[in-house]
Amino acid sequence: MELVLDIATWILLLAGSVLLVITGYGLLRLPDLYTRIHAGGMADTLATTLIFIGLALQSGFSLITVKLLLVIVFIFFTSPTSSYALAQASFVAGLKPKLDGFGAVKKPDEDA
Amino acid sequence: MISFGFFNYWIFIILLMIGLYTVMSRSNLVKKMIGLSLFQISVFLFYISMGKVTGGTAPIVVENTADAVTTAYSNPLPHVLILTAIVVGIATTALGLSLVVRIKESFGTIDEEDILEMEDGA
Amino acid sequence: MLLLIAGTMTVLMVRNLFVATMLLGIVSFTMALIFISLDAVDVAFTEAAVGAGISTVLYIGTLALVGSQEKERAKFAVGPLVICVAVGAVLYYATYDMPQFGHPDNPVQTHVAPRYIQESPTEIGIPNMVTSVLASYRGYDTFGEVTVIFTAGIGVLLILRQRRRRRTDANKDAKDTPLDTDRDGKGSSLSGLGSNHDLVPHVIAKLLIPFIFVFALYVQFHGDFGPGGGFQAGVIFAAGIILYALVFSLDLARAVINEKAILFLICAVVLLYGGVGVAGMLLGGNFLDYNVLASDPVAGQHLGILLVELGVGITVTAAMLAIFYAFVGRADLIEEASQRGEK
Amino acid sequence: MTIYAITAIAVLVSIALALARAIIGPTSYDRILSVNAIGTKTVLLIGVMGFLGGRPDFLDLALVYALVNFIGTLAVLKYFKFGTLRGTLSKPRDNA
Repeated sequence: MELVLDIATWILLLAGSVLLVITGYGLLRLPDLYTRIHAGGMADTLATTLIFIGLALQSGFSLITVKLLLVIVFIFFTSPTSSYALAQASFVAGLKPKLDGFGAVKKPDEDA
Repeated sequence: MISFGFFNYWIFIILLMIGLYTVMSRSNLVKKMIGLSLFQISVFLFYISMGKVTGGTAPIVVENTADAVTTAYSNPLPHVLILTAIVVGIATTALGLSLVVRIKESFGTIDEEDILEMEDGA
Repeated sequence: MLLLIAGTMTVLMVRNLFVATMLLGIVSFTMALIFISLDAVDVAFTEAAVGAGISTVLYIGTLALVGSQEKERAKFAVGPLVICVAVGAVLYYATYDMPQFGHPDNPVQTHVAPRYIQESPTEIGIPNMVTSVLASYRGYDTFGEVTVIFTAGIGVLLILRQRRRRRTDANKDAKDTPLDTDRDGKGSSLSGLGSNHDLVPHVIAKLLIPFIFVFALYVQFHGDFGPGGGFQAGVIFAAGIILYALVFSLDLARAVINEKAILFLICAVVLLYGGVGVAGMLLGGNFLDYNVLASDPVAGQHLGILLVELGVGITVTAAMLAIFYAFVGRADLIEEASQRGEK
Repeated sequence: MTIYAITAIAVLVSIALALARAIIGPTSYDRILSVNAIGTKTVLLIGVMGFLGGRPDFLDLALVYALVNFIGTLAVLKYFKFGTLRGTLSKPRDNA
């Protein structure tokens, strides 16, 4: 049983780590904001969930598990929300998605 | 994890220098406040690094050990000092920022040198 | 660590104050991580809540009032740089006299710390030494800190609640009865910007805010056993209300807890803290001596720490909220003043 | 044990990359995004480091970070959208 849990933790944590590094790479390399939001918002949430579930498997069943689950739920709610708000705000501010060529990027500091 | 030699102190010095330089060289008052925050952070780091004991753990008694001697704890005193210092720091920062807001309203700018010029001209 | 330096360097470099604020947030996050790795969980807790949360909000509140572009100035300040490098060099030289990092026999570790570490579990009876030192051994100190926060809160209110000179005093209580017409005057100029379907943050915030409050209470009363305590709980509580004010509106938040109540709370709770001390005196002990509060010294310490932490928590909440309200409400004041000037 | 260290290193690398994005980010929104991402990763790192140090009872911290991150992002976005922190997050209501 221990072994099974350990292996599960290993798999989950490794998957999470790989996802995280991909996230970082994506943040750096993707061409414009809206694609970067995919890296920063969605992959992050999945990676967090994976890693915390992996940790929860290790912690036995205690207050720690409950806290881990709380963190997961919290991240699960807030991270997409802030991604959404970010995308919406930048779209409203006139930052156009980069479709093919290089679109006109409006400096957001000048409005408001 | 990061516990070798004087590394922490060096980081503290570099941070402190950056903070000091920001405060002294930038004429924008908000930037000065940011520099002040950096300076504060560096001092926090210094205190906390002093309280660290290698191999120690956080100063919260581990429940299942009967006597506290067997486990090494980090020094709780700097933690207490810094804990209050952080909150006091934000309070003073808020006070400074509110003064900045007032200055902006009275002078129309938050740039120190402009304000000095205005005062000389007046 | 190196991340931290990179972050700070950029804070120095960027011209846009807004970006500097964001980077300050990053620095704060990194810093708190370092605190955790240095075993200072309580400090990291506070730094997380204060440095990364409240201070970002405050800076942004200020920038909203003063504008975010730093003036271009190409000149390179030599004098300050020389001074900084000199100070740095002296400090660097001094590090060679510093005791070895993390060694248990350092001078810091040998004065009062062993007593705190060894005696506090039996004398105070709570596992979190930081809390016991904070609230009991160094009770005077903390009392002083609370007073500082109190003073800062009052000071911010005094500075920012002042109205412009050209305003008459006819509308003295304008803050308590917000003028909806003025508000819409501003709103209409912006209505092209916002879109109407910002449902998601509303729903999520509604879902989360009760949990934030429960969590704040948990931090408050669990502070004896784990990381946490009055300062942190106060900040979290304030953060909850700030979230409410951000997502819904300041007026609604004012309806939940208005400024008069905040002022009342700040004052009342400093008095509560002092009162605990005086109660100790009346019962025959010293000022802030909790041993006499109950028949058993340990129980007395428990009671005293509980009350004091509660005092700290509410003071911090109230002061933070007062500061936040003052900053955000300032825009209204200015606007009202200018509109009055136009009339 | 090893796996925790591996994860921690991965998180650190990721934070470093996000920080790079925050520094070079052409628009301010990029910077907000990376601050948000760094916040999320900090939460992760706290969890992992708690297990790495053998005292995983500090997860309260992680919760606070998640919360603070959320509030900070919302505040910043609101500032960008309306230039001020007052009013509601959505479009200013008509006085209906």
